[in-house]
Amino acid sequence: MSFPLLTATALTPAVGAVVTAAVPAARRTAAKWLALLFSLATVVLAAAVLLRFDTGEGADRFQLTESRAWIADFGVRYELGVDGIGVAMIALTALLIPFLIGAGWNDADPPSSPANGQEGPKDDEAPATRRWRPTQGFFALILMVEAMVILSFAATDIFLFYIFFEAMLIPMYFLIGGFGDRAGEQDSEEGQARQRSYAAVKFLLYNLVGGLVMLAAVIGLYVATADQLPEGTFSLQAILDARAAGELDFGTGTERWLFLGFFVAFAIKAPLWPLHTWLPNAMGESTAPVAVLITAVVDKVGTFAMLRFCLGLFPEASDWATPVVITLALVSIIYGALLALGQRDMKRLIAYASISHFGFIVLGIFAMTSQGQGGATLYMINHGVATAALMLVAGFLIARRGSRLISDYGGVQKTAPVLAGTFLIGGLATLSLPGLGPFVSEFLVLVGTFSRYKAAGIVACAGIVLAALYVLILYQRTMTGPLKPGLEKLPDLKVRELTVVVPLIALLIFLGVYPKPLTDIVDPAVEHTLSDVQKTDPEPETPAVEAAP
Amino acid sequence: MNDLQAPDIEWVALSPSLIVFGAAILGVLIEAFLPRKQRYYAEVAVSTLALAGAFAAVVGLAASGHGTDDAQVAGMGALAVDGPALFLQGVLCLVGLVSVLLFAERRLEPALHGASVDSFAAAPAAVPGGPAEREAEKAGWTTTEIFPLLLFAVGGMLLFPAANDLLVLFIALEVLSLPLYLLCALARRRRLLSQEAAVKYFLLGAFASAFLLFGVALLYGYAGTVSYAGIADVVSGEPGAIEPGLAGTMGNDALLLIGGAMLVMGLLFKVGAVPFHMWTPDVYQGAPTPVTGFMAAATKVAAFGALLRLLYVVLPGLRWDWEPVLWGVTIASMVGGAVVAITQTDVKRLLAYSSIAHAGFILAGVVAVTEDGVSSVLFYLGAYSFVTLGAFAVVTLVRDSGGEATHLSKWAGLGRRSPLLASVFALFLLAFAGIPLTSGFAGKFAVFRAAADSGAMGLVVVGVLASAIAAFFYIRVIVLMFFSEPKADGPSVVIPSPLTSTVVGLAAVVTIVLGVAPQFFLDLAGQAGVFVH
Amino acid sequence: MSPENYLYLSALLFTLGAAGVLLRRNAIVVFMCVELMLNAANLALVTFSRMHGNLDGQILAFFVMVVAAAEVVVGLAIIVTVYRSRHSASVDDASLMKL
Amino acid sequence: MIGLLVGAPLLGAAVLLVGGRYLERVGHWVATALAAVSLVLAATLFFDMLGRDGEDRALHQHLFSWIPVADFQADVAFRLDQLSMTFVLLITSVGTLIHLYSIGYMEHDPRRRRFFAYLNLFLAAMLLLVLADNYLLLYVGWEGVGLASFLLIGFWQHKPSAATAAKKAFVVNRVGDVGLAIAVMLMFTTFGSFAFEPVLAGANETSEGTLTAIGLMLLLAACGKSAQVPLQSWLGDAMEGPTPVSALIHAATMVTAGVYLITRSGAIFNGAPDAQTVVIVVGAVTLLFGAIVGCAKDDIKKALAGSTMSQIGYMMLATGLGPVGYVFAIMHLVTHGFFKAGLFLGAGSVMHGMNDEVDMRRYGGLRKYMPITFVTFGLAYLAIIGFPYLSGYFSKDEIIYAGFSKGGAEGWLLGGVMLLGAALTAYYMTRIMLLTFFGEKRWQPDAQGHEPHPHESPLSMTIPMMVLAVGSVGAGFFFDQGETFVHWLEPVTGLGHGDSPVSHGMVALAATGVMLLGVAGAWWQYGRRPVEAVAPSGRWITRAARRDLLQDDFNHAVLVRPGNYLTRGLVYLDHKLVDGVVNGTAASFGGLSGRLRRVQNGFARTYAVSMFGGAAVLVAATLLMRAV
Repeated sequence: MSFPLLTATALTPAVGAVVTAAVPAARRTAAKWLALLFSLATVVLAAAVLLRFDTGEGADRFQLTESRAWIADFGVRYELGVDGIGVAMIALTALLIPFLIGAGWNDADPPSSPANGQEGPKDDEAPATRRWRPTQGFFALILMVEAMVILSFAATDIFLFYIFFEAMLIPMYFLIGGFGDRAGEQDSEEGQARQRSYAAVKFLLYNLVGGLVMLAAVIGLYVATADQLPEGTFSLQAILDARAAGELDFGTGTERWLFLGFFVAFAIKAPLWPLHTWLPNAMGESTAPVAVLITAVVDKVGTFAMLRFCLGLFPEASDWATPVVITLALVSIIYGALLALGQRDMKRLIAYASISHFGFIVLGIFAMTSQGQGGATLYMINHGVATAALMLVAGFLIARRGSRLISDYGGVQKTAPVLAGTFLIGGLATLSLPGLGPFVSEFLVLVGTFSRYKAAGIVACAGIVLAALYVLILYQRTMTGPLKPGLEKLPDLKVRELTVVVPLIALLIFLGVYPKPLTDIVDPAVEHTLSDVQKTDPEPETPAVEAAP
Repeated sequence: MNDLQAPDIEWVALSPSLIVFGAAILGVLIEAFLPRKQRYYAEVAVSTLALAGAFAAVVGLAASGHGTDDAQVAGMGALAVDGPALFLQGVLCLVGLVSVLLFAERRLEPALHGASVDSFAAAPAAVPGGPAEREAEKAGWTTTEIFPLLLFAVGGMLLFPAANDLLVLFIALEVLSLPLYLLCALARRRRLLSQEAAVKYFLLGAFASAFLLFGVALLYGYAGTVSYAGIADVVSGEPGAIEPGLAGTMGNDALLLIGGAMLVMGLLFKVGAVPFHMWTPDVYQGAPTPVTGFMAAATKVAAFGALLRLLYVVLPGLRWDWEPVLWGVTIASMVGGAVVAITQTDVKRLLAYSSIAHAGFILAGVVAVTEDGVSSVLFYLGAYSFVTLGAFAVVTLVRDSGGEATHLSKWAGLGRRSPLLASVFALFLLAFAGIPLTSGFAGKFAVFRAAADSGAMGLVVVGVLASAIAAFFYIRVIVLMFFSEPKADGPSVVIPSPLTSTVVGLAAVVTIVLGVAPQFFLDLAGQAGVFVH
Repeated sequence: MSPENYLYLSALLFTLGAAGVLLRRNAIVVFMCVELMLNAANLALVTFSRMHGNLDGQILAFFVMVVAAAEVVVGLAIIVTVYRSRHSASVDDASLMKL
Repeated sequence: MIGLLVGAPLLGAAVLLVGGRYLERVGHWVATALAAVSLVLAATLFFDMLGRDGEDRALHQHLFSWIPVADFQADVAFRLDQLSMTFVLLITSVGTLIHLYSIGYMEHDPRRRRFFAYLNLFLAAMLLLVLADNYLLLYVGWEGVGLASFLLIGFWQHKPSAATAAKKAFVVNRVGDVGLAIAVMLMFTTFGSFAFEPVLAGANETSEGTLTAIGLMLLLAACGKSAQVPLQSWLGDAMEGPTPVSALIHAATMVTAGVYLITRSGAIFNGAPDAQTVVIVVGAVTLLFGAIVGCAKDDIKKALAGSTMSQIGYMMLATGLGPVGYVFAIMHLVTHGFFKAGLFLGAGSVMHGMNDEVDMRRYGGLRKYMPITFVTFGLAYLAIIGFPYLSGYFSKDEIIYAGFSKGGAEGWLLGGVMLLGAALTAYYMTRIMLLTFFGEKRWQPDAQGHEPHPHESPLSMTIPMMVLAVGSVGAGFFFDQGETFVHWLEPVTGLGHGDSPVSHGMVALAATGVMLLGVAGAWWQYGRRPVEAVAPSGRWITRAARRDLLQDDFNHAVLVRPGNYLTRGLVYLDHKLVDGVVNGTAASFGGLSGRLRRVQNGFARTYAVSMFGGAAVLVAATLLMRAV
């Protein structure tokens, strides 16, 4: 068995988490650097995965596979493996984390520390809270989440996936509840703490309920396989093969129930209307990097899982559910955008925008065309980067002014032109301007949808216009116009912040101008998925005569 | 007039319980003859060695195949020595061992008159706050009787799941209950509550065992024998075929059904399943926390063992009669326990209600009358008992001037004051909630899968929803510990002696190990899944 | 006269005992009622033993008596302590812990 | 080579934006230089193209494969044929001139570097638009110019009006862009491709319905970009931007992209008469709409904006006529590019001299103060009103003639409309002329009490104006010589000959006649007697026209306000309903728990009761199970 690259990739941040958490309270900075170091190491490993992945003709669907016995009694094996989609997602995750760490560099310093002049437990009462090490905890948790996310992207054993899908909630939960951006609408510390923990609990319960429903489905799946196969299994590959060989057929009723069980969990995670309300709270209350972590990384597990498990395991049921799902996706697109228009709170606005974008992703997935699903996958990546750029800059802004209310800003571009510029670019990416990554994916999703469901495609287009509206209104209200009082001294982006934002922007442009490398990786996986659901792209009405170039 | 021949008894096969009982009696003698100063050490030593020895014996028996191939019925059919029995006895010995450490802890309470004291009353019989008590405290007395009591209880528990006829069942029940009643009354602080707990527990317990006994009587009336095997034969077979002489008086199904129901009810009481659960919160709250921990862990194990044997060996023929009823009880317990727990404000009561909910989860595994069902229940019991012990051990450490600070509001911000302890407790809570990578999840999955396998998907769904509700209040505690500002006059975490630390540490380790790499233990439970008939 | 009647009697006694437990306040009395239930069971055991013509029932009955005795010891001990500290043996007074 | 055409200005934009402070001094020169570079490139390519004969003049360049997903193959590839060549020349030349002009115009602006960066960005996007070899890449340029115009309109961000105008422009354009997007999707689903060649080649094999759909979608896009009714509302506000921007983007180049799109997609429209009819209607309506608005505005730039709309209306209408009109649409587009740019630059120069005063009623008699501006502006003016033998005369008359040649009632109707338009053009342009350069001086000290001192602008500004003036005078004549332009474009657009009931001469005569009428009318109103410095309230039509014929009020009432209500309503619902259900469930469990809790009342006997009851139920149930 070759070097377990995937395990290593996932293990590095996990180890990093432990190490970081172990750093003594006084050595805050050391902890930060350690965390950064480990996340960068992960990037290197992820790059290795990317390189080792073979996109050539006839390459295996799942590569870099690892398989070890784990809990034989449950029919669970430690099976890892990545197809193109998985590789892409892992790369995205690994890539984003260092930026998040960089962006959150001072977010988690204890209030008493000079880093941010908030009042809090003073040193004289330190004995009570001496061992409280928020900074270490913050970065350790982020790394922990990264590890679990990577594992769930790499897991080809359904149970294994479920474990991490579920387990990652816990560190996420502490990240949301434990570290706010101290800029809530409540001015009192307690009020914010209350709001935070409300958001955290909401996040956890929503996802836990989803997860538990999925647990029931997972058990059901095992029973179903146990009935028909020599022994029950959770191995995706095994199930796919069995179904291909005709040895396995859940039967319509069962399959639909199981599909629902899985889908609900993923729809909550994604989040899809009407299961979305946890996201605005969670993103609104948590610090910008955590908000990005939620929407750009963790939620992607949901859409990713739809693509890999819902479609892979339950093709007929997916087909059966498609009309409903597409409707929900459309509702999410429009609804999210409209609510984004109605927000007074920057981060909630971005959250609702994300809901709209997740609508696009789901739409693409269930359009069941190569363009749709390829686009959806690209969309996951691009949305990740774009939201990161926008949200992080917003975070810097909020940190400067100490308020999330749009109405507290105005004319920022006068005092902080660079900040405003980067903010604008992030915004333009969010409204998927051609030349930036998101455009490619959004257009692919639209084309993919349109070529099968014309009406749906056209409705989705409304999302494009609305996106322009909410982004530009946000930009206009915050960045342009006369300078609002309290912003006169607003400093422009610092070097640290620039080093975080600029690469993201560069990445956005690259993804917009030359996405080919990505599509090359993703396409084969998408084709596999399509063949799972026995779908082929619709043929053009009148194939044009290929004109000689 | 033939001379009665001595019963042949397989001493080896019975060694575990014999060791424990012997030690218990020894303990009593120690109380009688050793001077006060030395009793503590002597008792601790004896009980530890005894339980360790018993555990070794169990392991030995299991190793020599008594658990699997040559499972046997010992003591003239009185006791079964088979997989489930040995597995549970092993668990019980460990739980007892750990509890001894908790009982022996003497660094939590502030020293009285220079003497370090444990969390048990100096003179339980004396009036709280009365002169007699003050005398006793000044004299530095401590109630070292707790150790023999513990041993007796453990002994009874060892017999309980092994009991292979109704007589032993009843005796074991009483032997394990009576010491517990007493132990409940021995708290050093809040003695009124402690005594109240004892009274309630005692009266209700006696009440329950009366029902059980009457059930025994009826079953005997039905089958004309008290041995499980005999009854099973009558249930499954045609009475006349077995004992033509008694054909007239045997096989009256009414007796069987009513008797069986009462028997089951008696056991469900011990398990703490709705609607026989109401003693649990009060007793858990009033009893001295180490005792609560011991009870919560051990009693469940023993009682479920007995229940399993009864249902799987005696009444499988009646499956279609009792299954629906148990479904009802299961659902009621899962949902009821979880829902009521939401609004609890006292840690110990909270854990009590959670234990009720867990009783429900375990029952879900019980009603799946399959080998998988048995082994999943066994595994769950093993996992659950350690999480419980750990949780209560933590509760003993969070104290303020008035002793243990069990009111939840006082736990606010504990995560800031002592992150480590809070994290461990959070770990236990997450295990209770059944979050993956903890033992709780493995157990829950095993149980639910067994239930689903036997076609009880409905039960699984309800269970899943119930655990969602349950998750809510575990989370609430975590929120309280980590996300709310510590109170100025909040409790402090006392640094315990190695004893308690070991318990907590051990429990945490078990929780993680059973969560991450449960295979070995699952195998164990899997092999132990067969009852001897 | 047929042994069934003894069974009816024992059932009656059991019910009486149970009713007592539910209705009476005084802990001692409640406890006595429990004892009554146990003895009802004994009666049933003996009767059945007679009907079946084997001794198991009677042996069981003996054991039950012993157990009952032990229970008395423990029970009285507890009740008396409570009585000492509260100057009341009423079960309903012992209701500090609720909800 | 072609890539460089786009690349040069793009590089400029990148360098200027990234380079930051260090380029403050030289930034504008860099930008202008790069614009010039692409002009030179364009010229060389042009002459190279002339070297080859009609059919094989088109050049292709395939740079790299952009988005390859299964059948969906989008390439970054360029196509340089006569049509795009025309545009390239127009864009680069006017662009370069306006770069030059801006150096003077923006001299005192602290953010001049960024201004030039945006200008370069615009050039790049615009060139990409006209050079793209497939509709998706065209879409990129399409939105790119939208972005540039957004940035430039809102360049003076501190002015809320500017920021709002910028946003409005972008959003309205977005609506149009959706049309283009859908069109591309339709092409993909119909032809399995969206590159020009396969699509245009396949057009004649496809059902008319599909073509009509595609056509209408393309038209929607065109309306957005070219400010045609109903998506015209943004152009007027766009005048918030610096004047060079208005000249370059909102007069000469970007707004004409719509015309380019339709001409480029001629094959599709030829196959979809219905779509063409719609195009004609849109064009005709806009033509009048813009003219009327132009008559009423006192803001010189807004008046010119109205005129732009109206002129583009002409081009639209022409394209709607099919092969008969394409060539002349483009021709008018080019000539218009020159004289309208000239007019705007003139206006800019005037404002430059008048402390950025835009109200024409505050001008008057400026011919004495800024002669060069007067002359150049005047020439452009003559060109636009179609003074015989100036460029407007040729291009516009051809379109009117083509309109007549539609034949029948329609022909007469179109011709009439366009003649009316011509009259109005003459009217409002004369009005501008008179108000600005003739009559008495009417300016007063502004709020800060600065008396404006009108003065001629620096050379960097006047030179471009002169060049453009030359263009406006000569271009038409040059194009018309032996129908140079027609032959030049024919290979791409094709050429049709309708039979017109009226001859060229008659059209020319009529056009000149109505033109004179318009001039006379304007003189009658503004020339004879002094103009009051504050606008009289005027009749309802005037007031409506001042408010852009109530278009904004309409949009506000029909779209904006309901939209706001909708959003607010949804926000409320999301909180109360969707979220409420969840919280409600949680709360209800809490309540249930609270109620169940009371059962645990601390009385041992209650517990006993529950046990007893439980036992009873247990027994009963078991018996029942047996019974049933």
